[in-house]
Amino acid sequence: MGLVDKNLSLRNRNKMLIGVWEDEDALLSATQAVVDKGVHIHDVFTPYPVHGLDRIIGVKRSRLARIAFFCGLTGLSLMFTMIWYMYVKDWPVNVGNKPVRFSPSWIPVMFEGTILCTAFGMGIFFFLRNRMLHGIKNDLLDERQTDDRMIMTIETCEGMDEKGLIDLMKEKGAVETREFHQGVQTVI
Amino acid sequence: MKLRLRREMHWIRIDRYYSFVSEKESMTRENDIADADSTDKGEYKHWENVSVIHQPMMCQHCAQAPCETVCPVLATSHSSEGLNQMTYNRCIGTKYCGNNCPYKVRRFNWFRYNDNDKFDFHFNNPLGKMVINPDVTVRTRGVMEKCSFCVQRIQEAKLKVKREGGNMKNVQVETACQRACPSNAIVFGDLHNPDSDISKLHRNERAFSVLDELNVQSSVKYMTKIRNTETI
Amino acid sequence: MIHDSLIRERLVTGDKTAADVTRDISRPILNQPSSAWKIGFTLSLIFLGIFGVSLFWTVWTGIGVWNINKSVMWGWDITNFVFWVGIGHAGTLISAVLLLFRQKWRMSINRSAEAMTIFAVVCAAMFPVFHMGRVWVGYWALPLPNAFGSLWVNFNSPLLWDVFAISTYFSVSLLFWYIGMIPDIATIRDKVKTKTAKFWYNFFSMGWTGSTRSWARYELVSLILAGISTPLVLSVHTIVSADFATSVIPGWHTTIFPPYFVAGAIFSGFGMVATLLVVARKVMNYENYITIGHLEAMTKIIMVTGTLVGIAYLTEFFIAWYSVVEYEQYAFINRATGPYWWAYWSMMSCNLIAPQVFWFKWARTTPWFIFIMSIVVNVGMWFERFVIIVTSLHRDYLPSSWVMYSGSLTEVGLFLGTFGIFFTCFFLFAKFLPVINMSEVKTILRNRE
Amino acid sequence: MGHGHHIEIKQETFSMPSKAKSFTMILMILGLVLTGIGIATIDKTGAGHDAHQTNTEHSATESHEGHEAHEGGHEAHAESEHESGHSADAAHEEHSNVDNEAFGPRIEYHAQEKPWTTKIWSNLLVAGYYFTMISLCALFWYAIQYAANAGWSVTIKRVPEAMLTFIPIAFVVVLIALIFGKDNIYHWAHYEHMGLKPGDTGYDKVLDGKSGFLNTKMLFIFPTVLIIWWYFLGNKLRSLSIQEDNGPKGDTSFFKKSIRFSAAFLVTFGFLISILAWLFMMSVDAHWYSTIFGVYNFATHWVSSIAFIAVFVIYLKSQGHLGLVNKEHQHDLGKFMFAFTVFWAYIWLFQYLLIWYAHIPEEMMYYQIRYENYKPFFLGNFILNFAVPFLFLLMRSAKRSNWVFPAIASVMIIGHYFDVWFMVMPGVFGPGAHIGLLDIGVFLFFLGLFVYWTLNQLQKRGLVAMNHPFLEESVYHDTGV
Repeated sequence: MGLVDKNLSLRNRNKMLIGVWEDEDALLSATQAVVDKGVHIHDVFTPYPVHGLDRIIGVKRSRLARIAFFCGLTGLSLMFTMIWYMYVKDWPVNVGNKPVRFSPSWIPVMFEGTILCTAFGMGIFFFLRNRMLHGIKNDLLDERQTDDRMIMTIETCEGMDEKGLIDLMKEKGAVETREFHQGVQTVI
Repeated sequence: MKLRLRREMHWIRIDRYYSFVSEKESMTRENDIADADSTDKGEYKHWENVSVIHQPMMCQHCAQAPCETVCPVLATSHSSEGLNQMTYNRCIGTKYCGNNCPYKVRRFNWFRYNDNDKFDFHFNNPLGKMVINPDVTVRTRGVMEKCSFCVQRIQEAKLKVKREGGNMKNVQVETACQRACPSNAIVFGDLHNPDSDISKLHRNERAFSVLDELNVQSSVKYMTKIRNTETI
Repeated sequence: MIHDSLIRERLVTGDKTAADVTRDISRPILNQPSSAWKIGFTLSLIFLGIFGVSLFWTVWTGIGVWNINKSVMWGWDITNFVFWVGIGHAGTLISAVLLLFRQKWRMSINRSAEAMTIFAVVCAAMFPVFHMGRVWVGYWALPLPNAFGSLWVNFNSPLLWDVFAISTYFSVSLLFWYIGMIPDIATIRDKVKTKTAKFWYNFFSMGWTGSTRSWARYELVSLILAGISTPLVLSVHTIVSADFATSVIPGWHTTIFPPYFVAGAIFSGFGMVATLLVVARKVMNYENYITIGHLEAMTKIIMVTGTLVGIAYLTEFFIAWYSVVEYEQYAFINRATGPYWWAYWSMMSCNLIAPQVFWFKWARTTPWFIFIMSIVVNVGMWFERFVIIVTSLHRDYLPSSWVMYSGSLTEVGLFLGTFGIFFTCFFLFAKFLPVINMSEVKTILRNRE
Repeated sequence: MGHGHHIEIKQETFSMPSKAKSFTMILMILGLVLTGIGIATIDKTGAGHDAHQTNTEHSATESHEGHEAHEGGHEAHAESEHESGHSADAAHEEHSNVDNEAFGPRIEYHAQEKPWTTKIWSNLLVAGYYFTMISLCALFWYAIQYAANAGWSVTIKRVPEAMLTFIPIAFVVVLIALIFGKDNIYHWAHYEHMGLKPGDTGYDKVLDGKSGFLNTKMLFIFPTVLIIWWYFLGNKLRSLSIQEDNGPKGDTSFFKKSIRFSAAFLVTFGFLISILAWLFMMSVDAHWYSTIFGVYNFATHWVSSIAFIAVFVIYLKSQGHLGLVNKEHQHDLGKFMFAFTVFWAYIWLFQYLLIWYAHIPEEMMYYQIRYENYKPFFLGNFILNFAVPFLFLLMRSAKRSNWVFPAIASVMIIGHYFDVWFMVMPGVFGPGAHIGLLDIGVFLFFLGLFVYWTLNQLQKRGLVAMNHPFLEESVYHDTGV
């Protein structure tokens, strides 16, 4: 898998079916119903995090935690090496007879460096994975998807019962259903 | 003006400690003297037999100097000769060392004294500047300074030995305060040499360090004063 | 499905829908600034001017224009530094610790508290920088190769730890604040009309669409950032306390300083959050979002941390007596009864005694009273730092160096001026960015089924 | 988890399986046997100990100068040797005996004869103090959940409720240890009997100055009053809890009362808990002081108390009880443990760092003796109580595991017991103390007793707090990760 999450791009995709909801519980039961039919949900766009949604549509657990751990480890060793080089190797200076070797007074600086690397390392990967890079234009399906509307997208494929899915969405409380093809949306 | 703000600029100050016979057992508390003063109604009976001890206080060149550890830029450090040295051109003036000195002997250059009309000690004209000791750096504004044990004289002696040969053991370096003291109360020398005068004096039973209980291991020792009196 | 207990108070009142939240919170951004905002902003600019003048005078003439002297070499400068750093702790604490403990009441206040953190850290950083005698070479405190050969920095120095701690804290808080704000910036992006505004909000939203995948990562990253910010918050004030606690000066060298400073920082930080929010909720009509319940929760934390700080004061005092070291004993007796007794007792009454009124429900739920108390807390915490720094230095080991100290006009000006920095930033923030975390507040709207 | 589907809430009762009974019995018997062997093998002449002590204190004081500083000096010197023949510590040599005078009296006074039974009493003190604080911290945990309006923990609240009943038993053990052993454990208590006045030989200004606090009356009366008061509040909370269970459904009056009693407990606990640490632990090294010591003690016991709660919860779960508790609760307990492990390490590190840094003799002495003579202990303490739990609990899977998590918790329980042991023994015995069969036996015995007692208490009421207003919240608790 590449560094950037390609699922997030809406370019070069088949026709998409779009359902719009305004109620969180209705959306949850709708996604569950669609998944139960064995249809893969491409994504759901929501104005706020809806708990449980990621599990229903089968988003894998993010590995950012592990990345953060390794960034932290890198930070720790970098800081240790830096202090060791500057303070022991390159130019040891006798201050107040403090030992010129690892001592408790190294710990604060090492700690801060660890935190800094963890935070920014993870932050960078977060932006990369989320396709949040400048110059990349992400498609907005609805101006209100950052306000109060929740949008489910299903990428169509051969032999998909599109009509049945649209009906299911409507039945499960979708306020609107649309079709999205080559950058054009049509209400159906 | 500067004195009122308590900004004396000297590397060595003379602390005076008074002791006198009192009805009270000790006069160590802050208001004891004032109290005694107010109770004896101008008769000054408390002030008979006041004796004074002078204690010249300058940088003690501690082996475990609390000032050195706290400087972020290593502007004050320990020399291999045991001197607590101050690097003026590295100092950024956090004043942390001054705070952390238990003897309060570090002094700060609050202004650019050497070029300032308000501090008219003739340092701001070419003639006056000729009086300044050429062996000592003129400190700029915003740096810390303190007694250096006349490091310029030590260096001079070392260079002389290097140039002319001989042994440092036989060279007597005199600090400025030592030279100025008419009663030879100040002795300076090499502690590393067990036969030097200073080493002998350090081993003397009268020798003590100030604030010994802090374990800063100062290089300066004082001799207890001996008086020929009946009561202490 | 929300299973909150029925006896819990509503966190957002007024039956708001998600659309209401967007409308209410983006109103100040989409509309012209109110007259209250204009007046406040002008006042802040005046204070900013005071800061500029005082700073120029200090740097131009030398820090001799301050009244610090041969024994009290730190005065208002470091007092103000610790004061502002302390205030800068509540924000990250509210977002981080309360996120970890899943205290949902943090959601309405964390954004402004984090903003406050960042501005307060900026104010704080002014002092250790400009208290340097030669500020133009201040960059020597960074581990850079330099003109003297590669003479590096002193990793033993608590001031150097500060350099690392404050910069890390500032940048990580900024990252935390920014990542948390991205979805809201995207909301604003989709609401603004003008082209310039659209461009900038689009730029900073980084193309956020609200995909479930993004949200999953967003939540995980928030949690991890909260997890690492918590020890970071602790470490920052711990290191600030180490500036004092590592020394040998009686009254400074006390092992309880790290946790006690952290408790004090939370205390003063919540004091400042309360000051700001009591006013902001009124002026910006956010009473439905920042409810009395929120204020009550904050006052409880103020009371608890104030008491913790008080316990530390008493512990220090007791152990000073217990140590039977005359310097220690003298330092503490001198604090309480010496020439600076007024500072000590201001500190005691503002920090330990005053917050105890929050045992009463009335005190916890009356906004104007909370406002007054929050000011009292801020004053008390300033005095705490003044007491620690000045009274410890003015009489330490050798009586020949005992001095008195009082701040000069320039020092007062610098202190007042930092309020200019702080409020200028805060007013700009309130105008251009959503003061309440919209996306999070939307998750707790329907807490009644 | 827990989304969308309904969970049935019903009462459960626990009865101790015979396996648990025999396990705790075996622990206790093994403990007693080891203690017996330990006692039998102690050198009862006592002479050996004394010689040790005297030497120790001498060496400890003499090396106040700072062994580390010298070391540092040497290294710095080694690095800069080419520069000059002089060394940075040339000056030190002059000072090698500086402090002997200042600390003279202490040395003489430490040479007191210590009978061989001291070992038993000091071990009882360690065990009694540890378990008193563990049960007190369980009460603290219980109270703080009320004070913070926490919902998630309701399903496991019966566990700390059972643990806190051990307070009086453990405290009686402390009292026994003090009654029989105080003169030999605490040198100030021994000094108190000597009744020395200023000017007498052996007069110790420091101990005399502390006698307003360090005296026998204080040692017994103050802690006893505190424990009675706290146990009263704990009992009150327990009875409110059972009343709530039996009371009418939806009645929140017991809940509200519990908040008030919790607040009363927390305030008094916060203000006064350090006094126990000062009187029982810090005064072992009577000349030494550290303001953070109370916090340090609290951190130690608080984290081990959480570890105990975790172990009990997972045990009950493994026996098919606590059906309402799921991985989410366990995960949160793990996070608590992780957080307070870091907190403990933070306090531990900074007490050491600040004393190491300032290098003042009267503070150094505590670490001097512990660092020089007990290096494996000193580092082991940090590894066992910080490094191991930190690395494991960082992982999500470890916090949710059914065996890694309780294993780590057990490591911490043992580690922190010996943390307390380490506060006491070097102070009492100088460098001569070591972990023998006696020390292990006493620990095992009280561990068995504590576990037995808690499980027994758990049988006495239902495991689910049926009427608690936050029960539903807790049942559907979701950590979100």
